Amino acid sequence: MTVATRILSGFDVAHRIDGSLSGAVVEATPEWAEVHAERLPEVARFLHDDPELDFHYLTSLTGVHRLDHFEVAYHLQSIAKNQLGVLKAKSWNVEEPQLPSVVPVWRGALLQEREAFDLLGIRFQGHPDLRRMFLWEGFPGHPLRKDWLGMPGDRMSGLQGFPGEPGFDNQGRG
Amino acid sequence: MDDTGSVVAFWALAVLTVGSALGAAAVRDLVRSVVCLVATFVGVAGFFVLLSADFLAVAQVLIYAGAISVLMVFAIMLTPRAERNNAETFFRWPALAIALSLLGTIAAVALTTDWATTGQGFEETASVIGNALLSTYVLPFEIASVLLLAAMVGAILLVQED
Amino acid sequence: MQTEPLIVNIGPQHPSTHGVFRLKLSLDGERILDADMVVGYLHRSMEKLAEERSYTQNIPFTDRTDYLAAMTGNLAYCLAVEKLLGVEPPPRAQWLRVIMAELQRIASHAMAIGTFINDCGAWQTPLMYMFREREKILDLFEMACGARLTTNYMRIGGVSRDIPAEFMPRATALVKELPDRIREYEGMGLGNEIVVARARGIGVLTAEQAINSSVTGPMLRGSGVAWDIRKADPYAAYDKVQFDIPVGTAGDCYDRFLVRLEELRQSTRILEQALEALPEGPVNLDLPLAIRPPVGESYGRIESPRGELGFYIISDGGPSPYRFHIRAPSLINLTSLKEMSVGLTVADAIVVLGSVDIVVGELDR
Amino acid sequence: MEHLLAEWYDIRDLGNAVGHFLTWVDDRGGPSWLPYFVSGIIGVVAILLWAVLSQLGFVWIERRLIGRIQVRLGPNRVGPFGLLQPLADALKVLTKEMITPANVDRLLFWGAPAVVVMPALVVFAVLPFGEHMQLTDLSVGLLFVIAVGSVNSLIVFTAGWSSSNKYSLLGAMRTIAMLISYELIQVLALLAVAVYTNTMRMGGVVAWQDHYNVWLIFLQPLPVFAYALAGAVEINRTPTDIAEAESEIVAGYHTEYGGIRWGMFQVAEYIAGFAIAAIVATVYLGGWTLFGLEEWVPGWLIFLGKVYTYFFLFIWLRGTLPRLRIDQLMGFAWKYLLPLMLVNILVSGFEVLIWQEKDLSAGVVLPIFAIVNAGLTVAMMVGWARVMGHTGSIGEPRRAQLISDVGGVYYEPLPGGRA
Repeated sequence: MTVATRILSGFDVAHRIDGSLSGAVVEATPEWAEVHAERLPEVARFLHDDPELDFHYLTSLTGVHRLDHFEVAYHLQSIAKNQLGVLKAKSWNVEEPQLPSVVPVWRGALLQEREAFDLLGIRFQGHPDLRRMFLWEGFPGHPLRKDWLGMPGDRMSGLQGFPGEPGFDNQGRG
Repeated sequence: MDDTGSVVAFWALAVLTVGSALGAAAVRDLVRSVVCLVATFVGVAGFFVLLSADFLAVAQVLIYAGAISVLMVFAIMLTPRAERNNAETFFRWPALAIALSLLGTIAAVALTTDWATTGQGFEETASVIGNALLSTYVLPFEIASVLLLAAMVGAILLVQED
Repeated sequence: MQTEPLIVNIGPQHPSTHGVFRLKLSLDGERILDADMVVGYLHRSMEKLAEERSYTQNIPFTDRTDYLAAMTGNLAYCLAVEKLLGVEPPPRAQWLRVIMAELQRIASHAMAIGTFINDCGAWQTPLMYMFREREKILDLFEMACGARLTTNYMRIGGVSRDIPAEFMPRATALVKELPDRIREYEGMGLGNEIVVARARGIGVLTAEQAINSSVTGPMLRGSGVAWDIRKADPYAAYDKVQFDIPVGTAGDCYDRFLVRLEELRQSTRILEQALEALPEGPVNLDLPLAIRPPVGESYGRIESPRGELGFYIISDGGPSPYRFHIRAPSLINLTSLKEMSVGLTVADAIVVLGSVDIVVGELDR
Repeated sequence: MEHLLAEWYDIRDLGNAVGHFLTWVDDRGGPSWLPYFVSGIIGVVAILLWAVLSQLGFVWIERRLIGRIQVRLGPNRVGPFGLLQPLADALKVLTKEMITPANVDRLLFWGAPAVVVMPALVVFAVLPFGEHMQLTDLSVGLLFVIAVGSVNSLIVFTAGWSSSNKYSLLGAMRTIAMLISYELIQVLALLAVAVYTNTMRMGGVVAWQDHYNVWLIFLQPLPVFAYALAGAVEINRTPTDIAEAESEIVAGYHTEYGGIRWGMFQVAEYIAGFAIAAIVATVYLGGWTLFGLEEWVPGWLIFLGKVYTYFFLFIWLRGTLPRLRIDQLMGFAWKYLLPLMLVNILVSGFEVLIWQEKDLSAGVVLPIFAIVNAGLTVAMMVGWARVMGHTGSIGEPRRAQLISDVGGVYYEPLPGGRA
């Protein structure tokens, strides 16, 4: 009786995007489809308006610091068709990562992009009100970056192992 | 006005009324000025009580201390930048001149009028005033109400947008 | 006439902000020209802290995000990690999760309804009635896990311990008396002309705006969108219970309030079935505390009392999450705060804020 | 026997006792003003004492009662049944620090709480607590109580304005706005009473009700309602505590006050509440009379019974109802109550005119008027509400729709597009 949300594979989403906007997709995996950052606005608009994908609802927007690049994951939901897809976009500028804002398409990104800007320093171009949210203006750096307050020996945050394991030295991962 | 109580009350009220009236004119803060004005009104109401005009006294408090001062308070609140310390303005001397001439007029009238006293004590004045307003003075009374109506319509027209 | 807007800060310390939250209103008299919010007073950088701790150690954090619904916070996180590990908890654990989540929903909604009527200006009375039932639910939680507020009950692969023997009779008795209580609440709210007058037509969010602004939970349903993760993407044992989605039509504060009231009833319905269906068996997979999930990412989401609570977890194969992101419904529901409150009066803004039902712990994390 | 009866009369009517005392003072000789002076002092002290004691009592009653309404216990730790709680509260308030914020207008900030109790107390001067138990039977008593009430609101405004706080300022603005609206309603309500009783003396109003053996509440149902509402607005209690709406503007005009200054506002609010209750009891509920029972029961006890019963209503409302929005309350005054009150005055005048012109007997005419007025009140209230667009109850229990499938959209805008 009950139907679970259909998780669209990245290939399906990528295929659909490619059909209309050729060249926008960078990579597709079973889990997500990655698009070119500069083509993000038109892809977003397409995904929003496409009758088959019907992604009217932006569930979640997450920024991730991947050391050599920043990526933003968009979890997109279709309410009428009950399907979920994941879109990703990357910025390779490590110092000043920039991505186009999707607020014009999904207003729900308003606070989530502000959050990503605040904690990761991703600048969303076209965001109407990009300010810090949780931290105050003038806070040094963006704390969710792995290299925030660079620890000695270029160590980064995160556990290296569990206590009792060989090689456990209670230091950050490098 | 002969017994000690009345005399004491008269002077106390006189000090309150004149003092707060001066305050209302001299104080720079607008809200304080209004508060002084309210005190003046209350003092005047006290005079009415001394004159056995209890209806007038209560009406004075109700209308002047209650309504008129509220109107002024509204005016202050609606005025942008109603600052606490108002600078002196150009109107200082003209205002003084007008006030003095008004004082002169009132004083002249008060001195030249032959005040008739009934000689009776305390009595209910409300019904007397009511009867007078709706018989002898019905025309001025109605004219006053028409005037108020006109003012009301005018106010509505003035604040109406577009 | 030229006037200057009056800027009024509602909060950070204010009776109606339900925590440390600041609403900055520009007023023309009593009318709102602009509304802005300032958050972060309760920011504890949970997402950063979680990157420093093992997967199991992160469970207590999820109590402290939405401290009025700790059980659902636990559940969402455990769900995300289980997806990452590819494990499925035993059936008894699944049903216990449903029971706890629904009890938590009733407790949380009771608070929301009580504070909402409080924000409409009632003098604490509805809140006190709501506390009566909430207290009993918290007692049940204490029985199950020893804590009332920060339960820390769910575990990756099940729940921390089985419920004691006294739990079932107490829970059954509570579920039996709940319909009467809910009728009482409805009498307090639905039949109250002042609540209707204060909340009807206030803070309207159309279905389209609601979807586009990513609002969730009772707000989305209040705007007439039949969307509930429990039904759309069933987790735990929700695919085995019967319930309906209450949906408003007008998208105003009153409809959100109606939806919450009706959800109390639906939760009772689910509880009846779940208490009936609770199977015997183990309550935990007994996974080791030290987990190293495979490289990958997962998005686990549930319907918390405030809406879609999601945990997006990226694993790099190490002992702690590489990225731990909370999709906080309290925060995202505020996206449309400005649209909802501009043009209304100060008193209405409080009602709108009350109808959003924020929890600052989750808002700021 | 004779002696005992005299003593009973003294207890029954404390005014007589005072009268005897004054005669005794007069008999000793001394200046002519001395008895007046002594009676004034006795009256003032008695009223003050009564007000303070009643307040202490009612603080306890209110807290226990609200506790009862809110399914909790209420104060029960200080003294038996928490009876000493008001004293503890008073002590706490007295010993707290009085904070004066930096930017306030000090003179007005300090002055407002100092005088705020005065208007509420002065009202009692014209109210008869029993036969001969009235400080002064002012010939314009009905107007006097309204005039004094308006002064009260001005003091509240001064407090709010001088605090230099935006919440206080909003509270002050609201106070003033509501003062204007509801003072008018009060005047119109009491005006209808004056039309009926042909006097504005409080004593005269009570005597009229006693003489015709009818309470004015039966003849004037609409003004009673209007006056009760206006009174509730004036004393800032829920559902009309808009000027100090806790959930919106923290505490309104007294946000910045602490310690005994805040205490003065609370005292003033309470005493003003008693004043409103006393006015309603006097004007509409027959004052110290109770259909002849005042021969056997002390009149002041009857009066206090009525006052306290009415005050209980305030507590009940406070424990039950949410707050209205200011524009709703103002709209109710101007669009709804005002026209009805004007019609009511016309009707009252017409009735009195018929009664006097035709020289009808009161026993026949008053029951008819009572029925006519009650019917008219209901008809007018319902009819005017319909004209204003409220057809039936707006609170008919609507429920959320129950949907069993996800994904659908059931949004429909509200009819009339209220937003």
